[in-house]
Formats: sequence, C-alpha cells, structure tokens
Amino acid sequence: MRTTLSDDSRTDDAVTDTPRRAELPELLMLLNPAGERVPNAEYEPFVADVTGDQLASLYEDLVVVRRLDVEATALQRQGELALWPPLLGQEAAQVGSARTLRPDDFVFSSYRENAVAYCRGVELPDLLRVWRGTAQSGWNPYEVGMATPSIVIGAQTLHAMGYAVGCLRDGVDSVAVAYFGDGATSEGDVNEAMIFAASFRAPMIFFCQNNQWAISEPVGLQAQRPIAERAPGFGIPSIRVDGNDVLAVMAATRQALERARAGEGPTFIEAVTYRMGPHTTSDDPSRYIDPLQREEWAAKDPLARVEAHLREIGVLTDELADSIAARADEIAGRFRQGCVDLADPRPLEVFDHVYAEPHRGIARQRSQYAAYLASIGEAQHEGEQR
Amino acid sequence: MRTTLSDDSRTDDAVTDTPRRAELPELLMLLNPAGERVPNAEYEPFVADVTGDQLASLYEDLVVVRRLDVEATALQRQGELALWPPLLGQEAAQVGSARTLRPDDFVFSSYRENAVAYCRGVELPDLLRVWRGTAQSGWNPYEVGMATPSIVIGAQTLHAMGYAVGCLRDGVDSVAVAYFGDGATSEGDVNEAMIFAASFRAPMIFFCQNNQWAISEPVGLQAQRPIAERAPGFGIPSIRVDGNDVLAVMAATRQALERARAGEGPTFIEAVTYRMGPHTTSDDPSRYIDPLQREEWAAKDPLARVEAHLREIGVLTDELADSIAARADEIAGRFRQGCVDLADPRPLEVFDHVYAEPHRGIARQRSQYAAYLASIGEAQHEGEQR
Amino acid sequence: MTELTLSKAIGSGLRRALSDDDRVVILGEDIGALGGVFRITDGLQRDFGADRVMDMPLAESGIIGMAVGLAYRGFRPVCEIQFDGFIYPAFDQIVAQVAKLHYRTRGAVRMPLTIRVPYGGGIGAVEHHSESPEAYFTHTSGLRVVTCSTPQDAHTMIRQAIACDDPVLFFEPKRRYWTKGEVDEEADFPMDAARVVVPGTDVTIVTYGPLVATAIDAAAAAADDGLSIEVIDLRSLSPLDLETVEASVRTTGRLVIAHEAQEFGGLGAEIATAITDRCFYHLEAAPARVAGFDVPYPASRLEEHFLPDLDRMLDAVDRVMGRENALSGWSAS
Amino acid sequence: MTELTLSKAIGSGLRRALSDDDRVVILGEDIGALGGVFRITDGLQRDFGADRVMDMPLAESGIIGMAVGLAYRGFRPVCEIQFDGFIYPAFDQIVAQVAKLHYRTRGAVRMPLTIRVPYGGGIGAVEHHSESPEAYFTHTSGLRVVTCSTPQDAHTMIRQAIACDDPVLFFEPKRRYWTKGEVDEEADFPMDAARVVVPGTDVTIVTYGPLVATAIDAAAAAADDGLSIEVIDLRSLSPLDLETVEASVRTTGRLVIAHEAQEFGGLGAEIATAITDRCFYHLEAAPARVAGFDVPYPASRLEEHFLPDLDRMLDAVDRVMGRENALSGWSAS
Ligand SMILES: Cc1ncc(C[n+]2csc(CCOP(=O)(O)OP(=O)(O)O)c2C)c(N)n1
Ligand SMILES: Cc1ncc(C[n+]2csc(CCOP(=O)(O)OP(=O)(O)O)c2C)c(N)n1
Ligand SMILES: [Mg+2]
Ligand SMILES: [Mg+2]
Repeated sequence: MRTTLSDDSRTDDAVTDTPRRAELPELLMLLNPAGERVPNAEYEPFVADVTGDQLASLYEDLVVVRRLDVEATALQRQGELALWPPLLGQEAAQVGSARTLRPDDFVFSSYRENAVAYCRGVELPDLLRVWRGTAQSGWNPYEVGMATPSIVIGAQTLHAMGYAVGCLRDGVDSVAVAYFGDGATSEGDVNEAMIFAASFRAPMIFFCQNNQWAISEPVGLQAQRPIAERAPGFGIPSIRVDGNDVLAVMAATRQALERARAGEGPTFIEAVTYRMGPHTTSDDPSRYIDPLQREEWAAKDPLARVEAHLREIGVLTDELADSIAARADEIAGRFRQGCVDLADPRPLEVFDHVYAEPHRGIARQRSQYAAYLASIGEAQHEGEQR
Repeated sequence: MRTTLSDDSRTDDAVTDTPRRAELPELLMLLNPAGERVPNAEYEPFVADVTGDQLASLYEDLVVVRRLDVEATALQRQGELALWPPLLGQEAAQVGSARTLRPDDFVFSSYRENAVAYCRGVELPDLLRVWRGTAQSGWNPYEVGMATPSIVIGAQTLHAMGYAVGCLRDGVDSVAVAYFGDGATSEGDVNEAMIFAASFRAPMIFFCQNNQWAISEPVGLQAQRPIAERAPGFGIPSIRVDGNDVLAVMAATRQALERARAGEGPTFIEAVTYRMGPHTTSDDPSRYIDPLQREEWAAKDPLARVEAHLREIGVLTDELADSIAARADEIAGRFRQGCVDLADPRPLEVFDHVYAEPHRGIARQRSQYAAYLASIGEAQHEGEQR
Repeated sequence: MTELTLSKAIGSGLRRALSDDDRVVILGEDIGALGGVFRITDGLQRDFGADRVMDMPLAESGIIGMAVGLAYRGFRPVCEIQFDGFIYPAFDQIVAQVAKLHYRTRGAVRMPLTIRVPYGGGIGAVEHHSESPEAYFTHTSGLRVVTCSTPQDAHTMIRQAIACDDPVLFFEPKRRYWTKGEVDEEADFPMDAARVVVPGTDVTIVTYGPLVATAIDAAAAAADDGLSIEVIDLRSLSPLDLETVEASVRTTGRLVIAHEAQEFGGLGAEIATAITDRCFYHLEAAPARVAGFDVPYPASRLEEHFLPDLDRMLDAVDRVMGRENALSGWSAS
Repeated sequence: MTELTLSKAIGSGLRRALSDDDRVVILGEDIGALGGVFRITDGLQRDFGADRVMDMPLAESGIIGMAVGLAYRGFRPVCEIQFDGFIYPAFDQIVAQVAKLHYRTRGAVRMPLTIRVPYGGGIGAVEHHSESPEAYFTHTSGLRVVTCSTPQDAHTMIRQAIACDDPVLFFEPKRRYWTKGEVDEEADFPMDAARVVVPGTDVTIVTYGPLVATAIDAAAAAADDGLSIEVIDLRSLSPLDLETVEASVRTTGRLVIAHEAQEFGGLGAEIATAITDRCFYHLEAAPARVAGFDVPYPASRLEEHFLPDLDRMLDAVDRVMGRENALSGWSAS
C-alpha cells in the first residue's frame, strides 16, 4: 500500500459543523386545531375564493370519507372484506388535495388513498373490489383520472413522472399527482422520480402523506431531516404543510398546480399528518405505538377544526350537521350494500386480459382448463356468476 | 367526479418562488490552477502538516498514475487490453482522497478508480486483469482494503454503507469510502445508500467524482442543482471541492474521515473535475463533447498546479523532476510487462468459485466438460497454461 | 423434541443462529418491535438488541446491498423480504452482486447471506402477496435456493442456510406457517437432499414447499383408488437432488411435478428435462406438470383457479397413468 | 430491398416506427447525440427531435417507470437498456408493473412498451456485458419476448414489437450486429412464428438469436457427415411456436436445443418439456441441451469455454443420434 498521509498524522482536529442550511418555512397552517384562521399573507390568496359553502362541501367530504373508512373497517371485521387500510386521520390531506384537481389531471396513488379516489368520483363498490378480492383493480383509470393504486411502494411515482412528461409532449396543461407515504421516500424509485421530474420539468406534484409510520417503523428511521428538505437538493421546490388542515393542503396544492401548469415543473408537498388507525386491519399497532403520541395527534383532528370554524362563521348549523350525517349514513349504506353485492369473478376470467392481443399459450391453457372444469362437473359455473 | 374546487376558479395567481435556500459554500480550493495557495482558515488546518516532501510524494503519484493511464490506453490500442477507462484529468481527485486513507479503511469503487487502486497498493498487473479479460477481479480486496470495483453503476455505494455499519458494530474506527460518478447519482441505489447511511450514522464517505459526463450525457441531465446539495436533505453534510486540487481534496477527505471516526456519520464530497479522455477506449467523444469546454478544463490541470507550486517553493528541482519522470517510466515499463505476462486462465477455471461449498450441479458439469475437452483432444490444455 | 408451528420453528432457528454465532445479524422491514408481519422474528430484537436485529428503511435494494457490505466485513446477514412480490426491487443486488461476488473475486470474498422470503398463495391476499418467484433465482448461478414443508425442516434448514458460506434464498411457504410438528433441534441432514415423504411404486410426485401437504393428500386419495404414489419433497431447489428423483422414477416410470409458480419456464421444466434425460428408457409417459397458469397471480377470489390443488394433481396422475382424464380426447387448437 | 447490417436494420425499423406513428417515443441512456453505444439510434434524435428521442438520466428503473407513465398517457415508448446486465435495476418495474398492468386493470390500460436489450456474449467484453437474461422474462406472464437472427427479422420484428399492444422484450444478439443481409421493408410474418432455417430429417436443432448462425454451420458440417439437420429459429421466445417444433420433431424424432443462457432453468428446459409432452412417442432420444454452463458469465478469456459452439452442438447431435460422443461411457459421480 502507498504510504498513507492519513488523518492520524495531523495534530489539529478542526472538525467543522455540518454546513449550515436555511431552515425551511414552518409547517404551513391556515386553520388551527381550534378552528381559527391563521393569517398567512403568502398562502391565503390561494384559498381566498373558498366560500363558506365550499368549505362546508369540503367538510361534508371529510365526514363522508371518515364514515366510509369506518364502514370498511367494519366490513372487514365482519368478513366481507379481506383487508382494509384505514385512512383515519388523513382525511384532510387527501380531500384537500384531491378536491383541488381538475378532471383532466391524473392521480397515481398508493393503496391508502381511498378518500382521493372518492373525490375523483370512483363509484362506491369500486373502492372495495380489491379489498374484497374480486379484482385487482376497482375502476377504469381513464374514467376518473386516477390510476390503479400501486401496492409496490413508490413505483407509482415514476409513472406519474412519465405521465406528466407525456402531458408536456401533448402540449396540455394537465398535471400528474403522485401520492405516497413517508416510508416510500426510502425507495430508490421515489428518488429517481424526483431526479427525472426535475430534469424534464415534469408538470407533477409529489404529494407525500407523512403519517409518521410505515407499518411499525417511525418516520425517523427513513429520514433524519424533514422529508420536504430532500426535494430542493434535486431542484424541486417543496413545502411542509399541516396535513390535518384542509385549507393549508388546498393552498399548497394549488400553488403546486399553478407552478406545474405554468411550465415551472414539479413541486414536492409533505403533508404532515398521523395514521390514527392500524396500518391495515391485519396490523397490531399496540406492539409499537405509544398511546400518548396518538392522543396528541387526536387533538389535531382534521374534521374537528373545520367543524369548529364552520360553526364559528355560522355556516354549520345543527340542521346542516344533521343532514351531512344523514348523507354520510346513506352513502355508507350504499357502500355496504355495494360491497356485499360484488360478484365473484367467473373461473375462466383468470385467463382474461393477460395480453391485449391473442396469445397462443394463454388460449391453450384456457381451453385445457375449461375442459378440466367440465371434467370435474364445474362446467355449469361458466357463463354464470358463481 | 366530485365537484372540483380547482385552481382555475381562483382569480389571483400568486405563484411564489422556489423556497429560498442558503447557497452552499463555494468550491473548496487550496491550490489554484496557477499553483498559488488560496488562503482558507477553515480547511487549511487539515493540510497544515503536509510538508513539501509529502507534497512532492503526492506529485510523484499524480505523475505516475497519469503515466500508467496513458500506458494502459496504449496497451489497449495495441490489442493487449480489451478495454480501458482512462482517468486522465481525475488524478488529483483520486490520489488526494486515496492517499488520505488508513490501511484499515475500505474502498468501494467503480471501474475508473485505477489511481485509487494504485494508491491502495494494488500490484501493477492486478490493475489490468479485468481489462485484459483474464479475470473478473484484479486483487484480493482484503489485502489492499479495496473491494472489487463495481461495474453496475451505483451498486457499490450500498456495499460501502453496509461495511461502514459493520465497522460500527465491530467497534472499530475504520471508514468505508464509496467512489462513484456524477451519472451514478441518478441510480436509486445511491440515494438509498444515503438514506441508510444517515439513518445508521454509518462511518463512510460518499466520494463523487463529478467529471461532468456519464458517457455522452452531461451532468445537467442528471442534476439540476449542484450534486453536493442533495446530501443535506438526507441529513448528510456535504462539500463541493475542486477535484483538480489535490490539497483541497485531501482536506475535505480528512475532514470527512475525522467526522466518521468521531461517530458523526457520513459525509458527501463532490469533487468537481473533468474527464479529459473518452469514457473508455471504445468511446467516441467527438460526437458529443465541445472541444472548447475541454480546453477550458485543460487549463485547470491537476498536475500542472502542483508542479508550479513545488517549483515555487523550491522543492521541485529539475533533478527531482527527472527522477520522478524516470521512476514513472520504470513503473510504466513494469506495468506493460506485467500486462503481456498475464496468463490466460485454464479452461476448467470457468467452474471455479461459483460456490464456496461443494455443489453437485457444478461438479457434474465440470466433469462432463472435462470429458468433452478430452474427447476433442484439448485435454492437454488442462493443468497447464494455455 | 417440541411441537412447534412452522413459523415458530423458523423463529427458534433464527434464535439459535443468533446465539451460536455473534456474526449473525438480521435485517428487515418491521422485524423489530413488531416482530415481522408474520411474527417470525418476535422477541429477537428484545433479546439480542437493535444492533443485531435491525429494522431497515423501506428499500429492498438497500437491504440486500447493505447485507453485501456486512458480508464483506465478515458478518452473516439474514435478510427478510416482507413478501414474495417485494423482492424485485432488490433483484439487481441479488443477481448481479450477491450471486456473483464469490465468483468475481475468485473466492476471496464470501457472501454467506440468507434471504428469507415468505412466498406462495392461498391466503386470500391482495396482489404481490402470493407469488412464487423461485425460478428467477434457481436460474441464477451462484445462488442456492431452498424451501421447507415441515417445522422440522424449517428449523434445521434455516440454521443450515445461515451457516452456509454461500448465499441462500430461503423460501417460506407462508400458507403453511401454522402447520404444526415435532422439532428436534439436533436433527441434521444435508440441506440439498430431497426427502421421500411417502414411498410408492406407481407414480412419482415431485414437489416442494406449500404443495407437499397437497401431494400427501393426493397420495392418500390415490391409495384409496389402488394407486401407489411416491411423494418427494425437494427441499433444495438449486441445486436439485436429481439422484433421489431419478431413483424413484426408475421404479415408477411416471413423473408428476407440482409447483405454484407459473408453469412456463418454471422449475418443473428443469426437473422434467433432467429426469427425461436420465430416465428416458424408464419413462412410461411424458412427465406431467401441475403448476400455476401462465397468468399473473390473480385476485384472491380467483386463486383457487390458479393454484394447483388435489384434484389437479390427481388429474395429472391419471394423465401419466394413461387413464381417463380431463384432457382425454382434447386437442390443441 | 437493401443490404443492411442487423444493427442498421433495427435502426431503420426504429426510424420507420417514429415516422409512421407520432406516439412512438424512444428512451435510453446515450441514445441521442451519441446514437447509443452501438449506434442503433444514430441520427434519430437529430431527425425526430429530443422530445421523441430522449436521453435518460442514468437509472433503469426510472426509464421503465417513466415509460409506464407515458403508456398510461397513450404513448408507445421504446426503451433501450444499454446492455443485458443492466436490466436488473428495472426488474421490479418490468415484472411487477409493465407485465401486470393490463391484467391488473382488466384491460383498461395498455402497455405497448418495447424494451430493447442488446444481449449475449462472444464480444470479449467485461462483466455484465455478455449475459442472456431472457428466461427471467419468458417466465413472467404478461410479457412477450422475442429475438432475431437476421437483418430482415430484426427490421420487421422491431416494428412489430412497437406496433404490438402488449409489452415486448426485444433481445438483440449483439455479436451479430454486423451480420449483413437483404431487408425488405414490406416483408411481413407473424411475430410469434418460428422459422425453419434449414430443412432436415434426422435431427432438429432449435435455437434463437446469436446461435442461429452457429446452428446453420453445424447443419452444414453434419451434412458433410451425411446427417440431415433441421434448424429452427424460434424468433419468439414467449409465446413459443411449439407447433413448428413439434412438426419437425415428429419427423426427426431427435431434438437439440441451444442457447447461450445458463442451462439450469433456461428456456431449453421449457422447450424440451413441452416437446417431450407433445412428441413422447416420436422421440428416439431424450432432448439434449447445449447451453451456457451454470456459472456466472466468465471473464472474456474464458468465454469460449462457456458459450455453446459448433463442436458442442455437434456433440449433442451425436448424443441424440446415439453415436459416439463426449459423454459416451461417462457417468455422474
Ligand atoms: C416494495 C415494497 N416493499 C414492502 C411493502 C410492504 N409494505 C406495505 S405498506 C408498507 C409501509 C408503507 O409506509 P408508507 O410509505 O409510510 O405508507 P403508509 O402505509 O403509511 O400510508 C410496507 C413496508 C410493499 N408494499 N412494497
Ligand atoms: C446500472 C448500469 N447502467 C448502465 C451502465 C453503462 N454505463 C457504464 S459507465 C456509464 C456512465 C457512468 O457515468 P458516471 O457515473 O458519471 O461515471 P464516469 O464514467 O463518468 O466515471 C454507463 C451508463 C452501467 N455500467 N450500469
Ligand atoms: Mg406512512
Ligand atoms: Mg461522470
């Protein structure tokens, strides 16, 4: 080995500090947990047009998606669903961002964005097909502007980036929105998506719901610094927003959308929120969650603050509250009914849509299996629901 | 779809600027292209102990590795090597960092770090085995503290991270150093390595030689911001250093090593340099490189400035220069001889070392192939060099 | 001897490995406080510390790449991939690094990694949670690939895998995690030796992992029908113990191979080809495969139509026996 | 008709695809100003612009993931992976996304991607530049996998692949890039139809890509020896045109399968198994495989001992003919 001029030979040990970095703006909040508006000259203009009635409509969505979420959990407990990933606590992050999009925008999400899907107009039973196990996707992405959710963590962020570049090439000002979690930020794909998006100035939003947990892992395992600090290093502006504040989420999303539509490229939004339920209905958070932490977050509930505010400004009367509750119940009823009505697929559907064009291998296996089913007397199942 | 509260409905369009970020420190430079020392109170202490003789020893290495690089290119042109990836222009980045390491530190590099390997004490012919095609690795990593270079871009950064965590677990203060290029920073693996390294406070250095090119792609395609700006977002301090300034590289590396040995975790160093040659001997840079850019960089040559400085301070006499040149020629001669002397592997070596423990499949194929070789009269090849 | 479930048998094997060798470390997502989503590592972090049982950031390539570095430094890392369908982000690290480093370095660097992968279907899960990707790895030189079907094998083989100086993919048949059986911690056998589970003389069924139980049932059902089926549990998928299969087929002359993985290019093809080569003059019929269809793993309400079951195995037995079967009279279009 | 090298024939196919359909875009590393490391895309960025022929950041998962998004938006992306050994970082996007999205979405979303992969050895390259990873993809349901051996096929098939509404892995036999041949731009044939290259009656050699030329030489050499060999170029590796192979083996009764990829679990096993199933009573001998050994691709000065060549093919022919061969009298240990 060459003679080492190693650091050991030095006497002075002037280890310097981590290079100084500007602190990122504080968490953006426009409506505090008590339901009071927080003044903010920079971001208020983004929601200045939201009337009391519109806020009430957002509130209704918050109530409805929470109701649906609770209903789905119940359906799972009753054996009607195989699994459900609750979004309890993340209603404002999802509704606030999704209600801000245009129909021609396109969402690429993970599995937990059921409130986003609801806001995109996905039919109620379609929200449940995957979780009941009758299909691997619930809806036609092109009908609602939302891709089939990705279960492989982070993969969808690249798809959003590609779609956004496609929008650029097509000369339209639609925007792609990638939803993902705090855990997802550790996957190579999410980082590659940021690199490509910056390079191509892709009109897209990286919408990270930092709900503090990736199953049992606290966000501190994935990130030593606030997640929003990563994007600027890639050349992507970012913002940390109170994810339990529907107005703040809306304002940040609108800012990002405008930037994207104006040709200024991607924005990264970290919506800081909390997963109030288990990871999924299969999870046992008692093994890892400190109940005190959960309680702290319960005090920052995304619905309560909107309710308080709407009462304060006189929009939410008891009457309206009742009618919203009734509407939520009614929707939940249809949701439940839609769930139990979901038909099982027919056996030979196992061979459908593997390829878009005819395929000799599949054709042969399909016929063989049909013959097999006939031989064991299951032929009658074909052509009719089982 | 739910009624959209889209951004179109807003009249005011207060798109704000990208969040302000502190500018990173300027490129660290301690010896300018004219060979003058640049005062720097923060970093000078890291090289205050480097005597004129030591600097001359560094200079000798710079001269030797350039000489070896030129020789290897010639060997390739003459058909003695299948390929060679020149490091021309990157001598200071490699020698300055490698000479700063201790024997018990461990390097994980890419294919272009032949000067690093030389400084780690790799035997001359061992530098060439891979490029002549006689083996897929040149040396035993444990003998020189340097892993077999990774050709898959970026993969080695994760290995360095794992090795560094291993050092922590073993309670030793050795440091792992990952060398990689500007292009590599786009790979998911490199980003994951930063995330893990930050999370585990791995005692390691991310040493990025930004030579401005990834084959034909300019660094601007990979990065919209200086590469060193990424690391802080992951919680890793970083520095941009003039990669053609051997002293600056040394200072930055020592700072990072001290930090790592003191338990303060990883550091990211971006050594800004230039690939003065083709990507490899198979490349045709005339298709994509602007000769003017290359000329500009030629003026910042990493050897010239050390030579000027050493002459200025009276250490480099004509006599010493001649003896260094003679030594470089002598080493190059041994290098060439070592190359042509490299023996071809014996046929059945194709089956060696697939597994560390006996394997019935390999044993069988090996015997069968031995029988086959015997049947076509090649048995005599076995047991002797071909 | 204690009675354990297959999952607990793996857990106790990991525990033994951690106590026997302090170079063993475990890496994975949610393996610490949670004990893994299947609770295989339950209690291990508590008992061996977070320095040896390490929760990993959510990145599979990162996990395997980190293990490579640890192996370079002399550790024996055991990595958990949470589900079969999440191993692909780590594919490059596994096939281009883990599998090749010993060869690349001409033996200088050992890669004694174990990569645990809960695999297979039949648990009513959503997409990516029911796959059988073993053939990608059996086709990769430099790796060893094993699986297990009993608590005893699970316990012994996980310890063998960890002790092995080569990288081992350890596939765990997740739908059999709750299978119970006696476990003798001192038991030993070669990790790459197949096991004749049921002896028989008319037909050989070769299978592994989750379908061993199904094959045993098939043998029982066939016995009622007067047919004697030999069931072989491969245990090791790479290398294959072809000698054991060959010996059986020399007797029976008839071979059925079953796996959950898709048929086309699956391990069944390798077994059929190798055995046809070795037993050409002993075969009474072409080897038959019973495997997943060549479609992506379907939604769970369709999985019974994807997964080989007892009836499909018996139908294949009828086929190699030349008896009436589903395809009698069937012709390809 | 023009005489072109195989590489230029692909280039001209890409050029036609770009002019015929403005939804076609090309993505890859170094494909712009450089024209790709093999110059396949030479001049395309100049002529079609950087919006359609796009240099990509150095990240393969990113490239394929981006193509998925473009396909979602109705584009037909053609991705270049620079070398065979660099496809693995994209493995997850290919097998878990590209291959499955059409199935997952019940046909709502099409994935008409083409993924071009220069593959195979024999060019004296360093590690990762000579691999034959096709079996990983043929085992993946939802993908189509093709390769080519002549400039004509190269030209026609790359256009077919791009026009196909399914994802197609297009493997390019890089050591045959310089093979010359006539190319008729209007030629057409089914992309999944095998081609009988040399008709014969004694032995069938089935192969594809780089080894087709070797098999033709083997047939010529055997003819001198009085043996009539039929050479079949598969073209499509998934699906397989088993009908063409079956018809041949029904005549010859003897099958040799050759590929560069490692033997264990390679495509040869699938072909041998399927043909044994279809032609059991016509086979005079067990099908023989001539393939890469089950070792990682070795250093280039050893590659002649890894790659199947004419002599090894002829030895396998002797084996299936029951003639004296290398393994006569050989026995496994
Ligand atoms: C590639 C991959 N690895 C592992 C998993 C298993 N898994 C499912 S969800 C999850 C945690 C995700 O955390 P986060 O990204 O924060 O999203 P959240 O669940 O909190 O919404 C894990 C590890 C997966 N789905 N995909
Ligand atoms: C995963 C992977 N993709 C592609 C390649 C082909 N390739 C070899 S070198 C190179 C460029 C690397 O650029 P950079 O990281 O800047 O290193 P430099 O060559 O400039 O030293 C590419 C694309 C590779 N080796 N590995
Ligand atoms: Mg989370
Ligand atoms: Mg570079």
